[in-house]
Formats: sequence, C-alpha cells, structure tokens
Amino acid sequence: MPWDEGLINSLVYDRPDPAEGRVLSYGAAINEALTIALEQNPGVFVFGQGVDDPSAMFGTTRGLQQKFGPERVFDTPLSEEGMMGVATGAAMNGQRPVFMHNRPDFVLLAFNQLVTHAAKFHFMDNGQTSVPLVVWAAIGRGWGSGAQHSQAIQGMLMGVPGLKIVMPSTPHDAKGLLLSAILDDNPVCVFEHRWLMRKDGVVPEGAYRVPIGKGIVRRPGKDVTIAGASHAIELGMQAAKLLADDGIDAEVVDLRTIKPLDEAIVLESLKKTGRLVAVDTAWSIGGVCAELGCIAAEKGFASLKAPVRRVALPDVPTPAGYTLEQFFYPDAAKIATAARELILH
Amino acid sequence: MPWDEGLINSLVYDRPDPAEGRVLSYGAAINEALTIALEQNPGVFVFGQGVDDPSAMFGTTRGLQQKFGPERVFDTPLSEEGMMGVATGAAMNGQRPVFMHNRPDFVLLAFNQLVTHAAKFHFMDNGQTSVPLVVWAAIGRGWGSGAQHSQAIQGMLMGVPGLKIVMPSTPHDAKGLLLSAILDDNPVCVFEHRWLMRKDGVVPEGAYRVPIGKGIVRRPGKDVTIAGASHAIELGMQAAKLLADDGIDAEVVDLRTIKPLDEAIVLESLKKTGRLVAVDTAWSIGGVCAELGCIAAEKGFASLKAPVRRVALPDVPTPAGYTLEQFFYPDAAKIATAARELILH
Amino acid sequence: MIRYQYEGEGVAGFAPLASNYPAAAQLAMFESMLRIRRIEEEIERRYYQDYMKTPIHLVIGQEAAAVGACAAMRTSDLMYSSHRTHGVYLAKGGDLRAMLCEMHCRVNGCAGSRGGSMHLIDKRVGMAGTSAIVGGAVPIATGAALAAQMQGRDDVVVVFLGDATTEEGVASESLNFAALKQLPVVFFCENNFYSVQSPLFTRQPVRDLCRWASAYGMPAERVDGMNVLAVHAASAAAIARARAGGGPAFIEAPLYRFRAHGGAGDDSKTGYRAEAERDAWAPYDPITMFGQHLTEVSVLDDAQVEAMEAKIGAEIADAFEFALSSPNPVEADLYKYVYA
Amino acid sequence: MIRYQYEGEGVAGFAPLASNYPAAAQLAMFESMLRIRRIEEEIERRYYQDYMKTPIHLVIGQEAAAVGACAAMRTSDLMYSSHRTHGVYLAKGGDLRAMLCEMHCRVNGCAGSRGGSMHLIDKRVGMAGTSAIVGGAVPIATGAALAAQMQGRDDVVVVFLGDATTEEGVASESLNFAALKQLPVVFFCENNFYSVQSPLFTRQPVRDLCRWASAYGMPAERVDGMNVLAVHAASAAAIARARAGGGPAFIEAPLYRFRAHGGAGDDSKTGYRAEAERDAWAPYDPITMFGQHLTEVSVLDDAQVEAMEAKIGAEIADAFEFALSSPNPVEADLYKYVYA
Ligand SMILES: Cc1ncc(C[n+]2csc(CCOP(=O)(O)OP(=O)(O)O)c2C)c(N)n1
Ligand SMILES: Cc1ncc(C[n+]2csc(CCOP(=O)(O)OP(=O)(O)O)c2C)c(N)n1
Ligand SMILES: [Mg+2]
Ligand SMILES: [Mg+2]
Repeated sequence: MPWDEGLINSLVYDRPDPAEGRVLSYGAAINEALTIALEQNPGVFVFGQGVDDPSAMFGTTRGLQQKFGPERVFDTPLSEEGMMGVATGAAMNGQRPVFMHNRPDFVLLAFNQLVTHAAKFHFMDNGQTSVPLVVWAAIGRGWGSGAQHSQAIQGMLMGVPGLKIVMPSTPHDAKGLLLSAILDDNPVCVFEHRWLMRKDGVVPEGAYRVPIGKGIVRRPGKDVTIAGASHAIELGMQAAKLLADDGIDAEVVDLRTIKPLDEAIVLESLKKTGRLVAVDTAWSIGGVCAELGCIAAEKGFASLKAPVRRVALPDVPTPAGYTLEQFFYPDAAKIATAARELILH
Repeated sequence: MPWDEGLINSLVYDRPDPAEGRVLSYGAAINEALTIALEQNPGVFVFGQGVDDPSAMFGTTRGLQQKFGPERVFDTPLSEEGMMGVATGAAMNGQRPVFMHNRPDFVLLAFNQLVTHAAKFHFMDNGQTSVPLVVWAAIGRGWGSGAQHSQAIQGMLMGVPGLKIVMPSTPHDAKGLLLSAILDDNPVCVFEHRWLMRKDGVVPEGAYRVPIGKGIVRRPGKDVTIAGASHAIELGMQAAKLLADDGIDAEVVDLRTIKPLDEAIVLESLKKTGRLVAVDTAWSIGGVCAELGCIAAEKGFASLKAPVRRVALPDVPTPAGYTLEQFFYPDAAKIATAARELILH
Repeated sequence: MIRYQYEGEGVAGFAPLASNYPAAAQLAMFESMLRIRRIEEEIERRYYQDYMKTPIHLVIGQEAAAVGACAAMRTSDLMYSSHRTHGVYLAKGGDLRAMLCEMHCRVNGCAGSRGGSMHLIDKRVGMAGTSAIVGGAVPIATGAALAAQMQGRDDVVVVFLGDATTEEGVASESLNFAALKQLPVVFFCENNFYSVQSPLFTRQPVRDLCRWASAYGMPAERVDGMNVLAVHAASAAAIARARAGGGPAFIEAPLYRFRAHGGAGDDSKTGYRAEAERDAWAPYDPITMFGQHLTEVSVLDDAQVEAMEAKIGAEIADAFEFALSSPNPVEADLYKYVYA
Repeated sequence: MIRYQYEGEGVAGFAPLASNYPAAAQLAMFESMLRIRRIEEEIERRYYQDYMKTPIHLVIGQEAAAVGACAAMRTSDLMYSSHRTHGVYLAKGGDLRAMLCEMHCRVNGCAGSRGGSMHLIDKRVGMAGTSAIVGGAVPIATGAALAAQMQGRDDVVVVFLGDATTEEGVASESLNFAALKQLPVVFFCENNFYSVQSPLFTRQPVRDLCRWASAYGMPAERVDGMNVLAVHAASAAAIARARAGGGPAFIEAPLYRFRAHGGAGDDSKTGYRAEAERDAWAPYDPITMFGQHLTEVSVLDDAQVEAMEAKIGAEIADAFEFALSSPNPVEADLYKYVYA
C-alpha cells in the first residue's frame, strides 16, 4: 500500500562510499536479485498481491512482468493461505516460487500452510520431496501502520523446524541473501524492513550469494556486543557511534540469518566483550532476543561479565499514532543506554 | 479423534492420596469447570468440533449439551479461522465463548484472528471493548500423531501482547485455571496435554480459581531448579525423584501460566539453587525455554552458578513412528542428566 | 480502455423508488452523502500537510453505499467494516471531531490514537468495530450477530466488505456459519472492481458474486451502488428480514472509487486502470445523480444546497480546529489497555 | 432414524454405463476394490494387536471412489489426499509392503516411519502427497497443477477431499484460483455426510455442494459414489477436459463410511449416527453391487472371485510378514531430512 511510502522516502541514511563500488538502493538490489533469479532459473516465478502494479512492492518487482511475462510474474487473489499452499505445491513439483507479501502480518493468515505443511513436507516425505519456496515480506513501521500492519514475526517462526529465516540489513545482503534463499531447497522466509527500502549501499553487479546461516561483524569492538539483524542493526550502528563518544567500544554483530542462527559468531564476540545487548525489530519476549540471551547463558556463560539486556518492543501492541510510536519503538539511544548500564555493572 | 485414546488411557501415574480430598481425573476436572462456568454465567458458551459428540473431547464436554442445550454447547463447521473470528465477535458483544480445539495444530489456521484481532482489540479500541475469550486445545503426543498433530505452540504465542497462556499440570489446576480463564476479560489460551487427561488428582468441589500469572513450587529443593509447565512438570517431578537418589535436591517450579510469566518465582528459586534446567513440551528454540534462560541471564545473573540448560524438543519436526518418537521426546532421564551436568559444572 | 462499466439506470433509477420515501428522508440521505463528500475532500486537501500521520482510504464515489445502508439501520444495529472506514463511520453517526482527532493522532481520538484511520469506532452509535486486515471484520461481525441472537436482542449486524474480501476463505466460512445458524447479519459488498491497484479479473474468474453467496443458501441481491435509494431499499429489506429471524443476506453494490486506493488524489494515471474508465463513471456520481433527481422533482433547490454546504463547511472547519488544538498522548498512555 | 439416504440407482445404475467398458477393465476395477476391502479388513482385524502404532482411517464402503477416480488417471497424473489415504494410495498403485511397513513404524515404510498412515505417499506411481490437516492438501494439489501448467506437461492433478473439507476457507480459495488460472486439477469430494462424528447438518446449511463449486465457474457434477463405473465416467470426463486445457472441475460423490471415522470397527452404536442408517446403506455396498452386476451379465463367476481372493490373500499375508520382519529406525534417522 502506497500510504507510508512518503515516510519511507523521507528517511535519511549515511551515504555509502561510492569509491567502494556501485551504489544501489536496498529496493533496487532486491529487484536485481529477482531479475537474476528469473533469468538464470526457469523454475523461478514471482507472485503476490500487486507485484505487477505500478507501485511494484517498493519497486522491488518493477519491470519484471514486462520482462518475464505474466506466467512468471503475476498478481494473486486475496487468499494468503490458499496461495501459500499453491506455492508449496508448485515448489514440491519442480518450481521455485517467490511469494511476496506487503507485510508479515498477512503471512499470519497462512501459518497453517507455512508451518504445518511447507516446513514439514521434506521431513514427512522422508526426503522424497523438497519445498524450495521463498516467502518474502517487508515489516511495516510508522505512519499509522498500527497493531495490524506492523508485526514482525521472526520470533514466532524461529522455533519451527524446517524453516529458514533471513533478515538483511544492507542492500548488499538484500541481494545476496535473496539469491541464496531462492536457490535454497528449503522454505526460506525473507523478512525485509520497509525503513531500509530506500537505504543506499554498495552492491556488486551480477550474481553472488550471501551464505544463509552466517552472521557478520559490522563493527569490531571490545567492550560490549550488540547483536541483532535487519533494521535493528541500523540502530545498533548508530548506538555504537553514540557509545564511541563516551569511549565505549561496541562490537555490532549482524546475524543476517535468524534461523539457523550463527551461534558461533555471537559466542566469539562475547569472549571478547563479555557483555550482550540483544536487539530486534520484534517483541522482546520469547523471540530473537530471548534466544540470544539464552544462548549466552547456555553456551557463553563463562564469558559473561554482566547480565544480558534486550532492546526490542515492549509487551504492547503497536500503537497507530505518531506520538505513541515514538515511545513504543527502540532507537539508538535506548540501545546505547542499555550498553552503558552493562559497562557500569 | 479417538485413535490415541487407547494410548492415553494406558498411561500410568502415581495415585494421589485420597485422604487429602476428592480424587478426580484431569479430564473430569475440566468437565466440572465447564459445568460450573455454564451454570454461573449465562454469557458462557462452549463450542468446537465435536464438543457434543460421543467422545466429548476426552470427556471434558460430556453431558454439557444435554444439560445446557444446543444454544450454549454446540458443534461447529470445519472453519477454524472463521470460528475464531465468530468467537471474538461474540466476546466483544457480551458473551464468554470457550472455543475448544482437539489439538493446537488446528489453532494455527486461526492465527490471524487470534493474534491480529482477538489479542489486539482491547488496545486498538482504547479499552472500549474487551475480548473475554478462551481458546482451549490439548497438545497431542504419540501413536503416530506425527508432525501435523502434535505441535505445542505456546512458544509461538508468548510474544503476543494482549494474550494470556495457561498450561495446567494437575487436575486441581486444570479446573482452577480454566475457571480463571473463563472469568478473565482477555483472550486466554488454555493448552492442556493429552497425556494428562487420565491423570488423577485431588480436586476441591465447587468453584475456585487458580490465579493466572502465578507459578507454584511443586517440590522444594536447594541444588537445581527445574522450571516449566504442563506435562513437562510431570517429567520434571519424575526427574527430581531420580536426582534425589543421587542425593541431588531439585526444586521443581510449575509456571502454571506461560504469559504473563511469573518471573519472581523463578528468580527466587535461582537465588537458592543458582542452577536452571528449563523444560517445555514444545521446541527449545525461541520459546518458553529460551525465555526462561534469558530471564535468568537478565535478572538472575547474580544468582547463576552454572550455565542454564534446556530440555525440550530438538529442532526436528515430530516423527510419526513409535521408535523415532522415543528418540524425539524428552523424558525424566534427559532432564536428570542435564541437572547432574550443572551440579558437576 | 474501459474494463468496468456502470450498468445502472442512472438518474432514471430514482423515480420508481422515490415514492416510498418522504422528502425529509431523501433530503437527509442527500445531506449525509454531501457531508461525507465534503469531509473527504477536506481531508484530502489537507493530507499533503502531513499533520494527519495516518493512512487514508477515501470513499469519494462510494457514499451512496454507506449512507443507504446506514439509513436502514437503527442506532443499536451494529456496523463493522474493513480499512475503508470513513463513510460508514460518518453515515452511522460517528463523531466527526473524534474521527479527525484520531487521524491527527490525538489522545482524544475515537480510538485514543491507537487505531488510526483504519480503525475508526464509535460504540455509542453502533459503529462497532473495524479491521485493517482484509476479511478480518467479516467473521467478527458474524460473531456479533451470534451474540445478538443468543441474547435475544433483535439488533441486526451489517458488515461492509470489498470485492477482494470475497476471495479470503474466511468470508466463505462466515457465510456458511451465518446461514447455518440463521444469524441476523447482512454482508454488504462494495464492489469497486479493484483491490488496491489489482483489477477484479486478475483475482477472480468471471463470476457472479451473488451466485457465490446464494450457494450458502442465503438471499443475495445486486443493487446500483451509485443509487442511494436502491441501496437503502435492498438494505432495509435484508435488515427487516434478518430482524424478523429470517437469517442472513448478501448485497452486492457495484460502485466506483474516484480516488486512489489509499492516500490523496487519484492514481489512475499510473495506468492500473484507465482514466477513461474513471471518467466514464463520473456522470454517475452518487451525489450529483441524486441531487439532479431531487431537483427535477423539486424536492431540493439551490438555496437548500447552499444552506447544507454552509452548515457542513462550518462543522468541518470547527472539527479540524478542534483536532489540531487537541493534546497528544503521553508515554503512560502507551501502556494502557493492553489487558482488560 | 435415518438422516442420509442412498439416492443412487443401485445395481440398475451399472447397465447403462457398462457398454463403454471392456470386460477386462471392469474386472480390474472390481478386483482393485476387492483388494482394498480385504487389505482394510486385515488391517482392522490386526489393529487390536497394537503392532500398528498409528491412527487408521478405513475406507470400507468408499472403495468405488478411489478406484473409479484412479482408474481414470495416468501414472504420471498426480493424486493428493487428506488423512483418509488408504484407498487412493492403493488404487493409484501404491506399494502395499511399503504401506504396511509405514503403518508398523518401520524404517522402510513409504515415508520412513515419519509420516504414518495419514501420510502415505508413493511418488513413482503419482501418489504425490497427503496432509493430515483437513483442507491442507487442496491448495497444494492446486499448486501442483500450476506447476504442470507452467512446465507444459499435460498431467492432471486430482485431489480427494471430504464433505467437511468444503467448509475450510482454503477450499474456496483453491477453487477460485484454479478457475482463475484454468488449472488442470479435479476436486473430488467424497461426501460421506460426516466429519468424525459430526453430521453434515450441524456444519452446513442445507445446500448443494455442486452449486458452491460452480459458483467459481467450473463444471460440477454429482455421481453415485457407490457405483465405480459412474465415478470412473465422471472422473474420466473431468480429467480429459482438464488435460485438454479445459480447466478444473468438481465432483461430488455421495457414499458411506461403514466403519468408525478412525480406528477399527464401527462406532454407530455410540449414537452419533443410527445403526439403521448404516444398515440402510449396506445393500448398496460398492463391491457387492458391482459384483452382482458383473455376475448378472456373466462377466464374473465364482471361480474368478475365488482366484482373486486367493491372490489377494497371499499378497496380504506376504506384505504383513514383510512389514513385521522389517527393521525399526535408529536414532540417527530422526535427524535426517529436516533440511534439504
Ligand atoms: C489479509 C490482507 N491482505 C492484504 C491486505 C492489503 N490490503 C489492504 S486494503 C486491500 C484491498 C482490499 O480490496 P477490497 O476488499 O476490494 O476493498 P477496497 O479497498 O476496494 O474497498 C489490500 C489488498 C490486507 N490489509 N489484509
Ligand atoms: C484443520 C483441521 N481441523 C480438524 C481436524 C480433525 N479432523 C481430522 S479428520 C476430520 C474429519 C474431516 O471430515 P471430512 O473432510 O468429511 O473427511 P472424512 O473424514 O469424512 O473422510 C477432522 C475434523 C484436522 N485434521 N484438521
Ligand atoms: Mg475493491
Ligand atoms: Mg466426511
């Protein structure tokens, strides 16, 4: 839906260094990944509500139908559960569907097919079938998205065996992880964030893959580890700057993949810092932050010098109004505060 | 469905001490709670697939339709999402629906209504409406339940603001928590476990309520804390016995409620023991165990003498076959082993 | 090229029905439509200022559906709707100030700034609930009807849904249950032929929506969605039947959205639908047509219109001023009403 | 009291169709039904021993649907089904030994002991997939048909669903999409009037399931589900049309489940349906009726039946022995195939 695009377009980010290479927006990088996948693999098709309309999913699907035809890039009825089943059935029979959703909230309508079918067939069929399916959705935030148009659901899904979940934080990863997801033989949820769509970054030309299941250190540091993914890393990097001003050297670990989660990179970082601030775009209870905190207590206990902290959403539905949103969402300052508390601990 | 009732009926439990009072089965205790609620509150109605059929949901709904009529106790179409919406709409307008599901797997079809509607209306409506709804389901296990008929979903839902989740482990609590759930003005998920249905226990006559959000220490101990709910507590108590034989004194904390979770009772216990084994009937990643482990690292860090451990389901879908089930499910021995490791740590 | 045509009788469609309506009633419906139109236009005009930090889904062109249906309802009858809330909220008698406060994210908004424009409610007048999830309100309205039936109230529930909403499985589930239990609910489908920018033909085979609904054994009728009297007549009949215990009904009202799916202005120029299509519908504007009819039969004259415009204009100005001068929420408000 | 009656023509229903079928084809269908019946009876007889630690959903009484539909399919055509898998698995050519190994939780079961009886598959013969979730297989089969269409294969997909499955919204969503894209899929509804122990009237208003399907603009036909030739004729027509690009179709086959929903034996005595109802259907047993017809027209004689029984009996004895002597999975097997 177009109504928050004005807001998204108004967001300002640090400019990347063009010296490092070609600069593309996050949305354009996704468009490039889809184009490459459609070119290289005849089994790939892209569908979802409005993928062929003028707003073209923030531009991620712009021009694809013209280029690859309505058989491979097409609009769907408003039937999320049914279409998830259709995608699963097609994937089980030689296709590689990329099923795009405007928001993760709409994927909740299809949990029965995603969780109880797509994620389980390979196991139930004793390996005789696989489900190379990509479920793509862009997390909403702001401009009155409200309780029903802003839900981040990675925490709900990370406990589901058979699923993979990736959450890119840069244009480079948005392209490379999407290509990996499309070529993966398992159902992969790709959760993007609307606030990253207009973020520019250096993006290599042509096909390349960012491995699923491997995180990356975005900023090395020795005092405290800030770990998370997607837009939470954007905030984490800003927080690291704030902390640097107080002489606190934060390490920012971008998980890139939520499932399977790269425990090793988190534990390595904790060996150095001994302190963990887990950040996420979703609710803090029982999700990514809880998992990170538990891993620290389970496998990083010897490294821990201080309690772990979570900076994510409070146990409150998303409010629609602008002022309430400001209180509701985490920001760099909240992350920095949590990190300082750990240092003072 | 009747097919695993044979198995359920064959399970053997310690007999309760009748001297302490009237003994009832877990299933009969639920039947009594439903009867009391229907008698005391004209707004209460009980519906779900087969609630009026001869197998009567493990007997939990036996006789209710005869007693209260088909307007208040009735069967439904196979339309989980639609019926969840119907229940929500009725709850918003003066009724107190108890929507019963044979298995939590079927609740996944209704996540959109449960998570994005029932749980959020009170907040979205600025308190003008409330949704006094009970969603009841009995977790399946064994006799080929398999990947699609055995899912425990408390971990997926515990991060959803506006929901409450209770998981009784005894007939006494099954009755008292269900009565609390029905009288609560919020949507409450009551997740029972099929393997507890024939467990006997002392159940007081008449109406009483077990408070939502308060855990209970089932067995005091000083060496290690075993925390969880529902059937995991049954295993936890067995494990405590095994540990006692090795002179290890385990404290068993029955959370009773998963959301809101009684952090205080867990932290209190950790002050004594310094060691946590988190147990659950669901998958170990990103769910109840992860939350417990994170709370320990976040708020109980000072008490922790050893890493936390999780004993729950591996990151694998439930296999259907008997032999594979034995490898898949946690048991008392696995819990005891985890506890011993912590003592030796 | 024009995909979806107006197939009603135009102005001629009013005469056969008019005799059943006292002049006052007709004028009230005309004024109600005019009021909604002017409010929408003012929202649209101001939207660019970004003071209303909320999505908007304008009903310009769809006023006859909201007004015709709501005029057939009692205050105690309940209205549920989707994201496209403005029309039914106002037609059902929702408070304008509270609506604009909500759209300006003020604490005294009709939902305390938690709902936004997709979640306008006013329980005092039976504007009972909405969902921003397509299809979300349909089973909830059905449940509200079940509650009315259980409580022996003779209130009827009406739920507004769009053409695309009929593609959501939950709509079929709701019709089945409503017919099974003979619930007092009317499913009112505003068929504007589009879902955001997706035309009907990309989402459904060529089919008759009324046939789909009647397959569940409930009466289903298509009415001219640009003709407020036709909408009222069909709604009144369905509501009366439901109130008398005759069970649910389905109404399909073909009509046209003259603006973009969301936001201000029209977006036809982007090409998902032809501007020619929009222009072909323009002559059948529900307000212009009804005004023309009322003038022809001299129930309405320019002076009356001017008086209405003046009254409406003043109300709108006041309401915006009220909203803009209303307080924002404070942090403590965020934590309210998570649990009852 | 009898709620649901047999409304077919009984044995008389075969004559008008028989001329289209060579004797060999008719005998093959008869033997296939007989084989399924005997296998089900043996499973039922042994179920009490608890060696088969799996749910069972017997198709005794429903053999004509599975056999008639599968006989109209090519091996490369795909069959999908719900929990009630035994009939279609066997009729499509599924391996009996692998089926019984699966039901005995052996590592060489058709799903490696991961699927159980509700998840029987045999990909070599087009028994493509099943779901234990009611309605789960319907959109998946639709997606399989989309894949066939995209790949330019002229294979057709058939999905078996029960009467209650039509209540799941996803069934409506699947019909809509299949009709929209003119997919080569046949929705075959086995209407046995019950969902577990819930009769149709507690779940749906009195309605015509074919009207529901045809509301999506696809051909829909009701056939006698106890008459294997009628089922075959309707299936063959729908499959041929779909194969030729004519799009999806819906078939409703009223029939009767002579045993409990799940488990061994009948449970009518518990009262959810009348034993008199079951007894009223007994004379229309699909195998008895077809056997009677074939004997009357002297295509079949006792000697042939004896030969068939002997062959089937031997096969069944061998398969059970094979299953019982097959190895169990080991712990390492649990961790296989979580990810591809
Ligand atoms: C389940 C779901 N899917 C997608 C959306 C995004 N969306 C919001 S409004 C809309 C269009 C709905 O079309 P229709 O039902 O015809 O109503 P209209 O907007 O035309 O009034 C869509 C697709 C949503 N809100 N919910
Ligand atoms: C979504 C879902 N709801 C409920 C069930 C429990 N269940 C298993 S089989 C069955 C009956 C389905 O009836 P029908 O579709 O008519 O098939 P039949 O068993 O009569 O062949 C039910 C309700 C389920 N498996 N999945
Ligand atoms: Mg529309
Ligand atoms: Mg049935």
